[in-house]
Amino acid sequence: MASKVNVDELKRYYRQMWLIRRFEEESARAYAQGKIGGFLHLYIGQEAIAVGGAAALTPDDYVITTYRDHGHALALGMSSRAAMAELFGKKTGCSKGLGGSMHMFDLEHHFLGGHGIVGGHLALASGVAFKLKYNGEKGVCLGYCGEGATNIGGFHEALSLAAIWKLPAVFIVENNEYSMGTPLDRTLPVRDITTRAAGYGMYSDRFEANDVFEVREKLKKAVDHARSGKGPALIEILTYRFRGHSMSDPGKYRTPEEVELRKKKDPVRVARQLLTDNKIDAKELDAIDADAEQEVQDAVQHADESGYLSEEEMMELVYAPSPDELFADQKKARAIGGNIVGGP
Amino acid sequence: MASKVNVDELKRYYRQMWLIRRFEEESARAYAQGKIGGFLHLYIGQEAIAVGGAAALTPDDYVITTYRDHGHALALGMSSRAAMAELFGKKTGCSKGLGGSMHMFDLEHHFLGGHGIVGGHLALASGVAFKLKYNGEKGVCLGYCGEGATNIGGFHEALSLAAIWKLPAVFIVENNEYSMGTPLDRTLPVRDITTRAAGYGMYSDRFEANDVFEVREKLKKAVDHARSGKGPALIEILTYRFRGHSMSDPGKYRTPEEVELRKKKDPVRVARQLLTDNKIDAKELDAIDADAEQEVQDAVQHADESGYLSEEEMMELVYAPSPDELFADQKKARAIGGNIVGGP
Amino acid sequence: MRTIRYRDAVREAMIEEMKRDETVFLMGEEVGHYQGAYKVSEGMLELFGDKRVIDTPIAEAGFAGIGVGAAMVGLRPIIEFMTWNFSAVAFDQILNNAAKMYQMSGGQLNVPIVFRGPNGAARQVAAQHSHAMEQFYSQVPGLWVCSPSTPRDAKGLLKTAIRENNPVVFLEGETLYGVKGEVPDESEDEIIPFGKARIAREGQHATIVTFGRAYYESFKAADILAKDGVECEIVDPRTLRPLDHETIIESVKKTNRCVVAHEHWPYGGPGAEIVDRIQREAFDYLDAPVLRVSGRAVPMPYAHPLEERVLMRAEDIVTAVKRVLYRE
Amino acid sequence: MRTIRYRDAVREAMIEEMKRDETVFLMGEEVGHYQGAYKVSEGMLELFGDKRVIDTPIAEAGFAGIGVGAAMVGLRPIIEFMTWNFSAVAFDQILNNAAKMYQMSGGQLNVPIVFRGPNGAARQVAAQHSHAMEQFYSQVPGLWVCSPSTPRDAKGLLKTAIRENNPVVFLEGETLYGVKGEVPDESEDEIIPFGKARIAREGQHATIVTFGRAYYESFKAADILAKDGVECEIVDPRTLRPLDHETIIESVKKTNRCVVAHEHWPYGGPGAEIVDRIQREAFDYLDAPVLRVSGRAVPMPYAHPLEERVLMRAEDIVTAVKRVLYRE
Ligand SMILES: Cc1ncc(C[n+]2csc(CCOP(=O)(O)OP(=O)(O)O)c2C)c(N)n1
Ligand SMILES: Cc1ncc(C[n+]2csc(CCOP(=O)(O)OP(=O)(O)O)c2C)c(N)n1
Ligand SMILES: [Mg+2]
Ligand SMILES: [Mg+2]
Repeated sequence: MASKVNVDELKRYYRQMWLIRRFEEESARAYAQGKIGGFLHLYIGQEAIAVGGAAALTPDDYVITTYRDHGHALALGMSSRAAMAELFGKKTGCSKGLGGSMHMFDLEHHFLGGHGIVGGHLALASGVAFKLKYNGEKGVCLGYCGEGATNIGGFHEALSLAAIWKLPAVFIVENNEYSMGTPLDRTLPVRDITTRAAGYGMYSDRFEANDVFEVREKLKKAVDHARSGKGPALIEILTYRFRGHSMSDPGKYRTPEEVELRKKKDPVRVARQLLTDNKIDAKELDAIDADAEQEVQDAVQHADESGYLSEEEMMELVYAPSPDELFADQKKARAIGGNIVGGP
Repeated sequence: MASKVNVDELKRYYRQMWLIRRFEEESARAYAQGKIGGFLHLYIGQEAIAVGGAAALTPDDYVITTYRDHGHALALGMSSRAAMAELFGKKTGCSKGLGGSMHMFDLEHHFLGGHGIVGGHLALASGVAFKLKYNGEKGVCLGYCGEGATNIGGFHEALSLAAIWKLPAVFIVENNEYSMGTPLDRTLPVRDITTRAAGYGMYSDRFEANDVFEVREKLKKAVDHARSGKGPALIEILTYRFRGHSMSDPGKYRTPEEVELRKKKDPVRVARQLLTDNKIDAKELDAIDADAEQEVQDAVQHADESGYLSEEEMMELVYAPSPDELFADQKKARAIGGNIVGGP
Repeated sequence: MRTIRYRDAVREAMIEEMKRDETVFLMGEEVGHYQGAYKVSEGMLELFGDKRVIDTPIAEAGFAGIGVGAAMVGLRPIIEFMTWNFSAVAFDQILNNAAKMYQMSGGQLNVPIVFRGPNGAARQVAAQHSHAMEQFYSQVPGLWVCSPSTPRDAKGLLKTAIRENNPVVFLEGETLYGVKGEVPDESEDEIIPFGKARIAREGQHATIVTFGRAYYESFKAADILAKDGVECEIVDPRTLRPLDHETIIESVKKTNRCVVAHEHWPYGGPGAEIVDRIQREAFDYLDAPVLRVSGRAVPMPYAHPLEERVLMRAEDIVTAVKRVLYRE
Repeated sequence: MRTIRYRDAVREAMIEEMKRDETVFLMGEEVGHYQGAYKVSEGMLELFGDKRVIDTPIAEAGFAGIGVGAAMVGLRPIIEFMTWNFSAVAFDQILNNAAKMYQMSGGQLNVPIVFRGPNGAARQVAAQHSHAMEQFYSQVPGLWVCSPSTPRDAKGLLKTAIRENNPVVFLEGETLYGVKGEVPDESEDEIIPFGKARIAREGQHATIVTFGRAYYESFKAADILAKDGVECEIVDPRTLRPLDHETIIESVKKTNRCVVAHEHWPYGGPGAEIVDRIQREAFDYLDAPVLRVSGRAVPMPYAHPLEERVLMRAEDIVTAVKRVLYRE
C-alpha cells in the first residue's frame, strides 16, 4: 500500500465505490419489487477494480466489460440516472432501455458495454485497440472478464491477435473465484491465470483487489506498457463477489462463513478505514455517504418517473441511418421488422 | 539420436516413409491429370512425424488430424488402395469417395480423420480421450495440428478441457513454419509454442522431426504420461513441408534456396542414410523401394478401375440407420434430401 | 397418467435413459453441483455421480466437440447448452462435425449425440439471450431438430433423441419449463417417434401450425376465435426435421386455410418452409394465402413493454386467422 | 463499359473505396503477401501497405470481433473470410455483436463493417467447405445480405456495402470469380442500391427468381426453354436482405408462374422466404404452386459425379418450369 495517501483522491474513490455499492443495493431492491427484470449481476465486493481501473485511465482510453457492468459504467462517469433508468428499461436509460443491466453503454465516457456472451467482447477490446493504433491515437483499451471466461476461445483469440499486432489493450481478469456456481478449481487447470501470459509473450501482473490505490497503480503500469507500444498486458486481479452470480442465484455452493470471511476484506470498508486513519472524521464521511445516497435515490426516482421508448422509436433502432442513395427505399428496408402478421 | 539402431524397425519406418512419399508424389501426378480434384495438401517433408507417431502407439490408441492427412492414414495402417481410391473419389476409398483428400477415415486402424476446419478437430481428440477415460480404457488419443492452428479458439478450448479433466490426450503441433503463405513470425506472438503448456499445467516437449526414432521416443514419453493418468501433453515438432500448402499454391512466399536447404534434412533421406550406415546395402534398399513402388502403382490402378458410389448409396449415408420405432417412417425421414425440384 | 412439469419431464427422460444405458452421460455448465441453471438436472449428480453428470468450464465449442468426439467412438452424450443462445459459439461443431461426420467418413462414424437446452426468449434477457435457434439448425442435413411443446412430447421425444444414432438438436422452451401436463406413468417408457405431427386440437375452419411457446398462444387464440364460432385445428409438428408435412397438409386440405405461428424471426426458417410445402402440396385446396405470425425482426429489447410488442401473441394469431377467413 | 472478371470487380470496389476513405481497411487470412487465396486482393498490399491490408492468423472469431470493435469506434473494416464456410467459427461475432450493437447500445454505436468472401460450393472441396451460407444470415435483423451474381452487381453492391453504416454480409460466388461481365468505366463510381431486384431477362411465361451460381444455371435453363417457345423472366434480388419482393411479385403477376432457384439447402432460407412472400402477395395470380430448385439436402460429397448430382443444374430448372406450366 502506498505509504503516503492522497486524501482527496481517496475521498473521491471512496465516494465512487460507495455510490456503486448503494446503487446496486437499491437495484437489488427494485428487482425484488419487479421494477427491474431479466438478469441482474451485482458487482458488490469488486468495486475497487472498476474504480481503481477507471482512475488509471486518461480520456483517450476505453473500457469494455461483461454483463457485470454497473460498477464500470458508474466508475467511468455514467450518471446514476442513466444507469438506473436503463435497469428500469426506460428511454432515459443509457441504452434507451433496450439493453438493460447486461448492456449498458456510454460512448461519451468511452464505456463500450456491457456484453452478454462470455468471451466474445474481448475481441471487441482488441478491435478498439486496433483502431487506436490505426489512427495513431494515444489511447488504450481495457477489456475486463471473469476468471471463468479464460477457458473460452474468444479469450484466446483476442489475446493472440492483440499480442501479434502489439495492440494497446490491457486484458483484466476479475478473478472472483466463481463462475456462476463453479469454483475455480473446477474450471481452471492452473491456479495462476497469468501463467498464460508467457504463451502470448505478454506483460502480466497479479494482485489482490482490496486497496483501490494498489489497483490503480498496478493497472497504470500495465496501461503505460500498452500505451508505449510494447504490446498488450494480461492482469489477474483477485477479488470476490459478495452476492450471488445474479439475482436468481441463491449461492448455495459456498458457505455463509466463507462469504463473511471475505467481507472482512471489503474494499469499501478498507477505503473507509483508510480515510479514518487519515483523520477524516465521521461527520465528513457521513456527508460523503449522504451525498452518494442522495444521488442513488434521485436516480431511482428519475427512473421511476421516466417513460418507455415507443414501439416506433424501437423499430428505428435496428439499423443506423445511412445515406439515402444506398437504398432503393431506405425507409422500407429499415422497416423490415415492422409486421407481425405475414410480414417480411 | 539413439546410439544403437534397431535395423528391422528402421527398415520398417523407412519403408513407411518412402511409401508415403511416393504415394503423395503419385497423387500429385494424378491431380495434374485431373483424376483427383478439390484440395490436395501434401505431407512431403513431414513423414517422420506420422511414422514416428504411429510407432509410439498401441492398438488402444487413436489419432485425429487435419486435412493434411494422407501420411497419418498410411502410417496407421490404412491400405494404399483405400487411400488412393479415396483421392480418386471412388467407392472403394476409405470414406467411399465422399470425403476425399481432406477427410480420410479408418476406424479399424483407429484413424478418426481428416478434418477441414482448422482447430475444430482438436476438441474431437479430447472427446475421444474423454471416452477412453470414461470407459476406463488404457488408450490415448493423439490430436495433430499445424502451428497456424494454435491461435484459434478451438485449440485453446480443447487443451483447456483436456487439462482440467486430465484426459489422456496428446496434442501435437507439426510446426512446418508456414500457415498457408504466412510464415510463423506473422502468426505467432512467441517463437516457442510450448510456452503455452504452462498455462494449462501440461507436460510439454519440443524437438525436430528429422529422425524418426527421436520422434517415436519423445512422443512415447508424452503418450506414457497421458496414459498414466497424469493428464494431456502439448508437443511441438519442428518440421518443414517441401511442397506448397496445397496443389494450388505456387509457394512464392519462400525462396527455392530456403526449400533446398531444408530438403537437406529430409527425414526420408536421413533414414535411408542411417540404413546405409548400418550396413544395409543398396540392393536391399532398392528392394524396399521397389516394394513400396509396387504398392503405390497397384493403388493407382485399383483406384482407376474402381467405380463411384451410386446416387442412392450416397443418399443412404447422410443419416446412420436407427431402430425403426424411433421414427414415424424412417425411410421417409432419411430420404429428406432426395428431391431437387420442390423437395423437402 | 400423471401431471408433471415440462422441466421434470425432461429430467425424467434423461434419468430413465441414463439408467437404461451406461454410455449416456450429461455434460454442460452448472448441470451438476449447481443442479442446473434452470433446475432441469436437479438431483442428477447425486443419482449418477460426477462421472456421468459433468460440470464444464465455459467453453461451448470445446465441450460440444468433446461430445462429438466421444460419440464418434461409442458414447451417447447429452450436451446441455445453458441456453441455446450460447450454441452460437459452438456452431461450427454442430454444423461441421456433428452433422457431417457420418457422411464424411463414408458411414464409418455415426454421432449419437443430443444437444439440448432452453430455447427462445425468456423474459427481459435482451438481445443476446433471446434467440429462437430453430432458424439456424432445421436446415442442416445430418441433424434432427425437436421442438416439444408439452411435457409429454418433451419426455417422449427426448427419450427417442437419446436412442437415436444421429445428432439431435433438442430445443426446450425457456418459458415452458414450468408448464404442467399429463405424462405416462414412469413404468411406461413411452417414446415418441420423430416425424409425426400431432393434432393438438380439432377444428374445421382454419389450421394453425405451431410449436414451442407459440403453441400456447395458439390455444389462447383458438379459444378466442371459438367464441366467434371459428373452430381452429392446431397442428404441432413436434419435430422440425424431419417435418411431417403430410399431417399438416391433410389438415389444410380439410380447413382450406392456414396460419403458421412461431417465435422465430419472420425471414425463412421452419415457418417459411412449412408455408412453402403447404402451397406446393395443397395449392388447389387453399382458399387464402397462408399467413404467418412470428416474432418481430428486431434484436430483443430489454424493456418489458417493448419486449411484449416484439414477441408474438395470441391476438396476432387471431388477427391472422380472421384474415385467412376474410373476416376482418 | 468494360468487360472484367467478377474477382476484379470485387477488387476494384475495394480499391476505389479505400482510396476514397482512409478509414476503410481490408483484413483476413492471406489477403496481403499471398495476394488473396482466390487472388481477389491481388496487388492491394502493394497499393495500400500493411497498415490497411492486413494478414491475420487463423482466428476468424478474433478478427471478425476486432473488425466489429474497430467499427464501433469509427473505422470501416472489410473482413474477408477465406471462404464463408469459416464464418461458422465467427458466427457469434456476427449474430451477437455486429448485428446487435446498434440496438443494444440504444443507437450509440453503429457497426459499419463488411464481411465478405467466397460462398457456396467450389469444386470437390467436400462437406465442410461447400456451404451456401445465406441460409444462416439472411434471417438476422441488424444485418444486410448481398449475393451479387454478376461483376457489375458485385462492384456496385460492394461499394454500397462499404459506405453503409450497418454490418453487411457480402456473399461472393466461389465459382463466379472467373465470370466476365460488363462494368461501368472506372470514372463512373456506380453504386447499386440495396433492396432493388434486377430483371435480368424478360419473358412472359414463367418467372425464375435466382441469385449466385444458380443465376447462370437459370440462364441456361431459359435458353433451353426458349427453344420450346417458353419465355422465362429472370429476376435477381441482388440483396437477400432487404429483399425486394415487389419486383418479384410484379413479375409473377405478369407470368402467373414461378420457380425459385438457389444453391442453398432446400429447407427454409431465402428460397422458402421468397416463396412465402409470393404466395402471400400474389396468391390470386398464381396458376400453379411456386416450385423451388435447390441444392440437395446432403453434406457435399467429394466425388465429382456425386457432387454433380447434389448441385442444382439447369436441367432441374427446366423440369421445374415445365412443371409449373403443366407441360410435363
Ligand atoms: C458463451 C457463454 N456461455 C455461457 C454463458 C452463461 N454465463 C453467464 S455468466 C457465466 C459465468 C461467468 O463466470 P466468470 O467469467 O468467472 O465471471 P463472473 O460472472 O464471475 O464475473 C456463465 C456461464 C454466457 N453468457 N456465454
Ligand atoms: C477455421 C478455418 N479457417 C481457415 C481455413 C483455411 N485454411 C486451411 S489450412 C490453413 C493454414 C493452416 O496452417 P497450419 O495450421 O500451420 O497447418 P499446415 O497447413 O501448415 O499443416 C488455412 C488458413 C480453415 N480450413 N479453417
Ligand atoms: Mg468469476
Ligand atoms: Mg503450418
